Amino acid sequence: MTSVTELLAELLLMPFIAFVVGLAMVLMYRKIAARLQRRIGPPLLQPIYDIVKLYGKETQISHGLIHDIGLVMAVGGYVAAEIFLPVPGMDGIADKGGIITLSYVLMVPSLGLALGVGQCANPNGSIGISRALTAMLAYDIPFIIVVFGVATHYQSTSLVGMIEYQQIHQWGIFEMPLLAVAGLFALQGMMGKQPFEIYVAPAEIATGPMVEMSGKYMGGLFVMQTFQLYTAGVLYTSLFLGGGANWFEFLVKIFIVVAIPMSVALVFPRYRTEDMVRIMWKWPVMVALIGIAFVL
Amino acid sequence: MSVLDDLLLFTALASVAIIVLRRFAFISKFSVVVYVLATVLLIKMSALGYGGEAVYSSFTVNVLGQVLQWRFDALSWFFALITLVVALFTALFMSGAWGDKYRKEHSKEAYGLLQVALILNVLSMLVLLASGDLLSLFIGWELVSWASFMMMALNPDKVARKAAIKYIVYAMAGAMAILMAIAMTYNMTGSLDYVQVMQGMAQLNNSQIAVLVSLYAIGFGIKMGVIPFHLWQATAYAETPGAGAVFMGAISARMGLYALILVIVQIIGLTRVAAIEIPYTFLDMQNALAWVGALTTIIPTYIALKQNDARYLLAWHGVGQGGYMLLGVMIADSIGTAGGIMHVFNYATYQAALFMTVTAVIYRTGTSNFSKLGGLVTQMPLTFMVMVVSIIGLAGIPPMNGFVSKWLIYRALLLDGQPLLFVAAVIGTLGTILSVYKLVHNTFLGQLRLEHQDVREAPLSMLIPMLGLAIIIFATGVMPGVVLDWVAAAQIAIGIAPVEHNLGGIELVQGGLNMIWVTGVMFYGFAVGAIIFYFLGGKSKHIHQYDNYAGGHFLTSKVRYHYSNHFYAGLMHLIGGWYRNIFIKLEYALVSLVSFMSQLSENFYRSSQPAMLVAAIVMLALWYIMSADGSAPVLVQGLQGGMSK
Amino acid sequence: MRNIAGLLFAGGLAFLLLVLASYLPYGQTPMFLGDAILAHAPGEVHTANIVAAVLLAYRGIDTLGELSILFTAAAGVGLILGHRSLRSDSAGVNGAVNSEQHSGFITTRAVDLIMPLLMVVGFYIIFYGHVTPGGGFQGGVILATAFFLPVLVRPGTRIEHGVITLLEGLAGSGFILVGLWAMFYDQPFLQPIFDSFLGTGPLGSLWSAGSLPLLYLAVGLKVGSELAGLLVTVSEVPELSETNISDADDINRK
Amino acid sequence: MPAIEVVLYSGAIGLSIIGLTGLLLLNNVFRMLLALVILESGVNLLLILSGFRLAGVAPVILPEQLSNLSAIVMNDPVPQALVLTAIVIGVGVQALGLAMILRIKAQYGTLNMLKIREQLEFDLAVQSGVATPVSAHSPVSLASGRERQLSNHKDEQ
Amino acid sequence: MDNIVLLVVLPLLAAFLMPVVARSSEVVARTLGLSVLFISIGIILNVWSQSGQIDSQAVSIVIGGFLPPLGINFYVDQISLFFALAVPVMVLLFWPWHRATSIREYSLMMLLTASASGLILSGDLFNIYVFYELLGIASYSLVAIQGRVSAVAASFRYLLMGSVGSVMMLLGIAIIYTQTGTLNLAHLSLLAPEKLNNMLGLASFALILTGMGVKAELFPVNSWVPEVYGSVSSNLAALMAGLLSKLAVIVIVRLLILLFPQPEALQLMGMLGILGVLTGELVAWRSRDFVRMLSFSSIGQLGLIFLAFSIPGEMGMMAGIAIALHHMLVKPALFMLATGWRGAVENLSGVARRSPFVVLLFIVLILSLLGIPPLPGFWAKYLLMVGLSSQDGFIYTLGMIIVPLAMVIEMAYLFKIVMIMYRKDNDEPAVNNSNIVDDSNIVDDSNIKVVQKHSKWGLAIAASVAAMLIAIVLQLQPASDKLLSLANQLSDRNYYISTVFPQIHTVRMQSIK
Repeated sequence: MTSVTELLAELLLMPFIAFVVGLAMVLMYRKIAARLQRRIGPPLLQPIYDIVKLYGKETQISHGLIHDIGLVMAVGGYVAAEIFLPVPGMDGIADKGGIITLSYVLMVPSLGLALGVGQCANPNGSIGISRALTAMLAYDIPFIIVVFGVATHYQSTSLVGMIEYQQIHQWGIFEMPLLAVAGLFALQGMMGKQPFEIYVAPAEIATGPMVEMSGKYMGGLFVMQTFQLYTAGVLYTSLFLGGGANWFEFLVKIFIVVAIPMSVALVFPRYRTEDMVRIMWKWPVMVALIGIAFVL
Repeated sequence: MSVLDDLLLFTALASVAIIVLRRFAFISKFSVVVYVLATVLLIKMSALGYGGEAVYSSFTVNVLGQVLQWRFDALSWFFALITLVVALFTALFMSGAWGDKYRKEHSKEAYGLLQVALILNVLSMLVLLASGDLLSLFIGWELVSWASFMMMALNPDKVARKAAIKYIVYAMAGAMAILMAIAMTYNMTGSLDYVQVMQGMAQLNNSQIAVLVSLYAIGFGIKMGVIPFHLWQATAYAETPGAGAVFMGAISARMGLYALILVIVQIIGLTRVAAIEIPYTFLDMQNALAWVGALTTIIPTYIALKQNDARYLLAWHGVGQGGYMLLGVMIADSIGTAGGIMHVFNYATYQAALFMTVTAVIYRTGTSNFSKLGGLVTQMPLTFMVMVVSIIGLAGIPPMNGFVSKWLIYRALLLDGQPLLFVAAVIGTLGTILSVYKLVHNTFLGQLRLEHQDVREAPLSMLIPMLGLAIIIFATGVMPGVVLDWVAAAQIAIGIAPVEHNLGGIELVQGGLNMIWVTGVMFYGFAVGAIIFYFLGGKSKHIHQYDNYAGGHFLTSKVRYHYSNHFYAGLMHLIGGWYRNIFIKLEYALVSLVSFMSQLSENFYRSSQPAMLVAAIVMLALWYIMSADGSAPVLVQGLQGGMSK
Repeated sequence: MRNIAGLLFAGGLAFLLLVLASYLPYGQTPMFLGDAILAHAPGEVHTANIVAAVLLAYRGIDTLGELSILFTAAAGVGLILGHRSLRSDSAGVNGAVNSEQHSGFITTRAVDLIMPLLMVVGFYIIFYGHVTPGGGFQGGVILATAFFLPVLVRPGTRIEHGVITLLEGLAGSGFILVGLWAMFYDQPFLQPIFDSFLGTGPLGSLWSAGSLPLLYLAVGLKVGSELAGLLVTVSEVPELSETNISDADDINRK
Repeated sequence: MPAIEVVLYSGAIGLSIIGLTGLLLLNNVFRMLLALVILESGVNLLLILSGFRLAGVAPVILPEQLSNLSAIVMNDPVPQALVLTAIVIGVGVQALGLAMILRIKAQYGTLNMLKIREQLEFDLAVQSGVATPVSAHSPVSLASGRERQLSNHKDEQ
Repeated sequence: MDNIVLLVVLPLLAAFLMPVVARSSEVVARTLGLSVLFISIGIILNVWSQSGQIDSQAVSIVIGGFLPPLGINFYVDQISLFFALAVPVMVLLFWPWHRATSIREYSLMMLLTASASGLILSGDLFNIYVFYELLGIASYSLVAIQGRVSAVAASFRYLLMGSVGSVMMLLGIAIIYTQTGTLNLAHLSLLAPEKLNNMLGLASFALILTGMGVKAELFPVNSWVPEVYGSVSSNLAALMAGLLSKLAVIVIVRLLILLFPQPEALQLMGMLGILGVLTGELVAWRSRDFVRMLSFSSIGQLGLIFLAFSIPGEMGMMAGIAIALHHMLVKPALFMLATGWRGAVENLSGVARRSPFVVLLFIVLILSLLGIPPLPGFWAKYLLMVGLSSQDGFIYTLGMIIVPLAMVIEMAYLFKIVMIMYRKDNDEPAVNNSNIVDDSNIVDDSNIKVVQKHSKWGLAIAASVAAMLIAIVLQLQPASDKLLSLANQLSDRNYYISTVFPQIHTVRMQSIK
């Protein structure tokens, strides 16, 4: 049990690291996208510029209290989620919740966003939310199967316990390759990136959840996105890649985890929502179930 | 006179009093007092909730060689507590503005009858919970069924009437299955007393147990609305008049779970159930029941997703949530059972709160149809808040109480190594999240309709119970240990190892749960989020909802700019074809079959020649008798033998 | 279809009953009851005709029941045929027409002559019922015939039912009263009564058998009057043809 | 086996079956009543056979037999008494049935059992208010009346 | 004690005398019948009070002074005394009170009373047949004189069925007599083990069952029920469904216990009972007018009774008696309520608003009929189910499945009516209600509204039945004790034999046992 000061430090540090690493990931994502599209890509600090720009806007349009609170929930939920994710040297409160709790805490931002968008009274936003929730339904099912397999394999629901196990034995990806593949697939959906990002629809903003988001609302979403990428990477690393013994190893792993699907996915066209559901419920579920059969 | 006597007698007398006084205006306050006093009497037995000895009633009836007796153990106490608390909140809810309106819209008599139905429901449930042997269990069971029927039948609309009659037919079928099972139990074990039956069960073979379990499961399952008996419940509960729906939706169907736990878990024992293999499948009977629970979470939840009326959506969720409880109980380890039992409490609180919010919305706007609602959050913020708290509970998202019980169930499934069940449960949860968002979005979010511009917040008398329930939902979510104490006592009572818990949740080596921490961190996260939001960046300004992005159009109050119809169009595009109304068709086929048989029989009774029947039956009876004596060839020989004699 | 089923059932029943009958003992039945009665009856009841002893003494209540059945049937027939749909036009048209349809002089006179003789025969058979084969039933039927013959040859004449009613009522109550008489002396109901006046004569004489001849008389009168009443009632029904169907009380007519 | 037994028993059973077959196959109610009479006589014959002794005489004691009563084989008197009773009962039933036939004929105008049943069912339906009465003067036939009644059923279902 | 016989004789006397007396004084004649009924009730109450030992000691009453095997005896035990009491009481309750009633109809009612009492009391096989025939003819006549010609037609079909049935019964008696040479039940019971426990005995049972079954609404021979109940007045229907059917059942049961204690006989009866339950309830489910529904429900209930009695052992006996007595209470009350509710059930729409009390009464009655605890009907059904499940045979297992199904169907149609009653008036237009005819009268009154007022008398009967049901609930313990003693007395054949033949008690008991 960590002492109180240590814990307080963790409470501050863990989200902050997550934010910084997440920013780097966003940058990486943009760079990869640019390279694949034969562009140069943004400068190093571009994500920070973006955030500052968004927060600094003069017109900040609110559609009501829930609009604000929704955004607070969206960001706050991820901030809380980071504390459930053990990183080298810092366990946060990972032993108090575990993977199931984490999965459900991760739904809080979605719910917050949904509530906030709903308050905007813009049907385009609502349509986006309805698609987002459908997408959640799509990727959560393979994801949860993977979680089940992993938890059964490690005989634990605690992330800390899982990492310890992997560090003693070997990485989960070697013990459960099929589950790892399925998990990667689900991760793709979870990150809300190509080719499963129709609900965000950054190019056709009129039909996405962001339709009424401007200024710092958009900025909040940007922050959320950084957390989102970080969370996905860390979660996958903890489940399959043995966490990290030290920070270097850890960072390399999570960047690779995020980079691979990004690079692969960017060459694919975008899927419609129902196609996404169909594809998510078909391949990763099938692979994961076979994987579970091996685990059991 | 034990405390149990006091409680039952008090409730019975209160029922009489309410029946007599039902037309008076003060009845609403009176009934609140009644439930408070009853709760106080129940709390006097609170030792039960912490592992105390069972309380017996001093009143017994000796009939037909059976001794009917009544008693309370920890499980009954737990259910009784939920019942009385929900009843108290319901009474509080209907005592104020809602009751006045109901009185005005219908009649004093109608309101009085609602109160009567409520107290009769409570009384019958207490009698059921207090039952000390299978016969008194059955009596209590039937009383509950008919009290529920009375409650449902109070709505004079055609839909409601149909639903009520459907319910009572289902309930009768269930009761008959139970009666069959009880009769068989009596003959197999020689007694109906719980203890003796429990001992007698040890001597039975597997096929006997299988028959008993299936009959009991069918009987109790019908009340719970498990697959494939789920068709009656949602409409019946949704169409019950407002406050009645709060009570019915929250607790009524759970009596089925109580009886199921009592009989199948406690008396028969899940090890016996698990020992029964179902031929041609990989399942044993326990797994089969668990699968019934899992299917019950999925199918009704996705039916709920399609509903376009808040009451129906909630009622369908009620059916689905029952599946979690069954699933949890059927996992049979201490964590799963704890989850199942605890879910009853959690479910009761948020379901009551949800029905209250919907009733409040109906009270203010006159409708619960999604197509006619929207944007009420600005008008009814507190109601909205209660609804959000409750749907977070319903969806099983931390930090509300629904999460804890679901966590326990998932955890047990994980440890038990039941991947498919686990996935099924999660699919149910995801469906729940989708549909509760639909509920909250279509009711409170989005565009406010013109006719609802001057809708006000729900009156205080309705807000108080709603807020009270919301506080309970949150508090027991943060400190599930309060409820888990009772659950653990109940587990001991039914012969299962109690779950190891503390105030914040579960202590487990392989990953526990501490809700105090979880909640703390979540609120810390929200605080950080709030700081980021409120202290960085410029000040935001509020705009009118018509001042919205509309692709260049000007929005006016005449334009409906709200997305509520066909909410999950994309999803439905994919899974819409999977709704095949199989069970409705099945039900219809059954009715058609009965109708066909009925016509056949009627033709028989219309025979043109009366003597034909006499001749036929004499011949057949003689033939039966004479061939029963020997066999058909003997008949011919008999003729010869008789001749040659 | 119905015919086939009917034949099937009847044929099957015939076969089964024949099988049953083949098992029945013939001519050597265990006559527990019969032997005992044959042994006891001459001593106990003093009747030469043992069947009469069975009918009136041993199974007297059966006979009472049977009289009641006749009475019931007569009452039922009277009520059913007394309905105005059958009565309405009989008095007017039919009566007038039928009065001309006498059966002819010879028949009428012959019947008038035979009638008293039949009466005598009937009463003889009744009174000697306990001594010879015969008795109230047989005699009663002859009495009824005697009563009915004049009606038969004079169609359309209306008989006053009063006498018949009176007779059937009194005869029936007579039977019961004889039974109750025994109860008056603290004997069981229908116990035959032997006292100085009734039936102390030797077996085979008219004055033997106690109160049984009284009972037989009641039976005879009862049967006679009931049958006569039945016949008369039926004979009073107007001739029915397809044309004169009345539709007095039916709202739906073809 | 004595031939007389076969004759008597098959006669009794034959009579019963003839009566029964008549009841089953005939449509005319009066003939059915007559068939009932035949059926009853068959059974009565069977009943009286049960008291028959091979060498028995009628159970009437003649004065000259009084001395050696035990030497005489008498037939069982009980079945004879029973049959007497049964015959009278049969008469009662037949008289009642005849009266009913007369009344039915007078008002339904038919002796056909099938038509009587049709009419009866229709009457019952009308009385209980689930069918529409057909007036005496309406040209609608009985059958169509029934059909209308049936179609009424359908509409309301 | 001997004056029990007056229960049969006095009504007969009154019946004979009524038309005679009516010639001089109508009033005296009309009161004659009633006074006889009151005297009968008085006699029974007197017997019950002065000799309380009837509960423990049955009595055999000799008629004509000839001891049982030779003469005819009446057997009086608890159950027969109870039914003998029920006969005059129920006849009194359902007496045709109209001024227009012919004196002969009163006469017929008295004959009905006498035959019913005789049937239940008699201890002689052929005597039972005679009383059964008397009962039959009296009821054919009573049905036929209910006014409309449809009643006559229904009665004729009833008569055909009934008399073919009773001919079959006579055939059965002939076979028994040929086998045993005696007719006294106790004597037959003594001889039964050696003489009747064979194919012939069973065949005669089948024949007798069919014959008696006509009146007892046994499954295939009950097609008269809907026609007759549909065309007679509610009073008569109540009497027939409530009382007469039960008498026939009790007689069959008595014969079954004393003469035919064989499993095949029980199975035959059980099978027919099951079919009766199933078909009765199914057709009732479909029928669209109230009386017809009640008729078929009655068939179903009688099927239950047969099924219950077909269960060997004490449990079945108790169940049978309980269902029979319960049905005897409830069905007449329902028929009484039907007086005001004749006609299509659709027309009952909104009745609850106009007469809430009556509807409440109706609900209590049908709840008990359905067997909803804690009403008495439940205990009867509970006994039935326990009894059924205690047996192994195919038929009992089938019954175990069919009975609950039938109950569900019964519940569905009964509560369909209740829901119609609670419907708002303007919900759906009622079916044409112009053609409904008042039930109880001979006069042409063809345009009376369907939903009329109930007669006060009928309501009083229904209310007192409901009160009795509730009283039984409150006195469950004594009631169940009483039931047990009734069942014990009824099912004990040695007790019957030793009561009728006290002299052979000691001698034969050993050999029988």
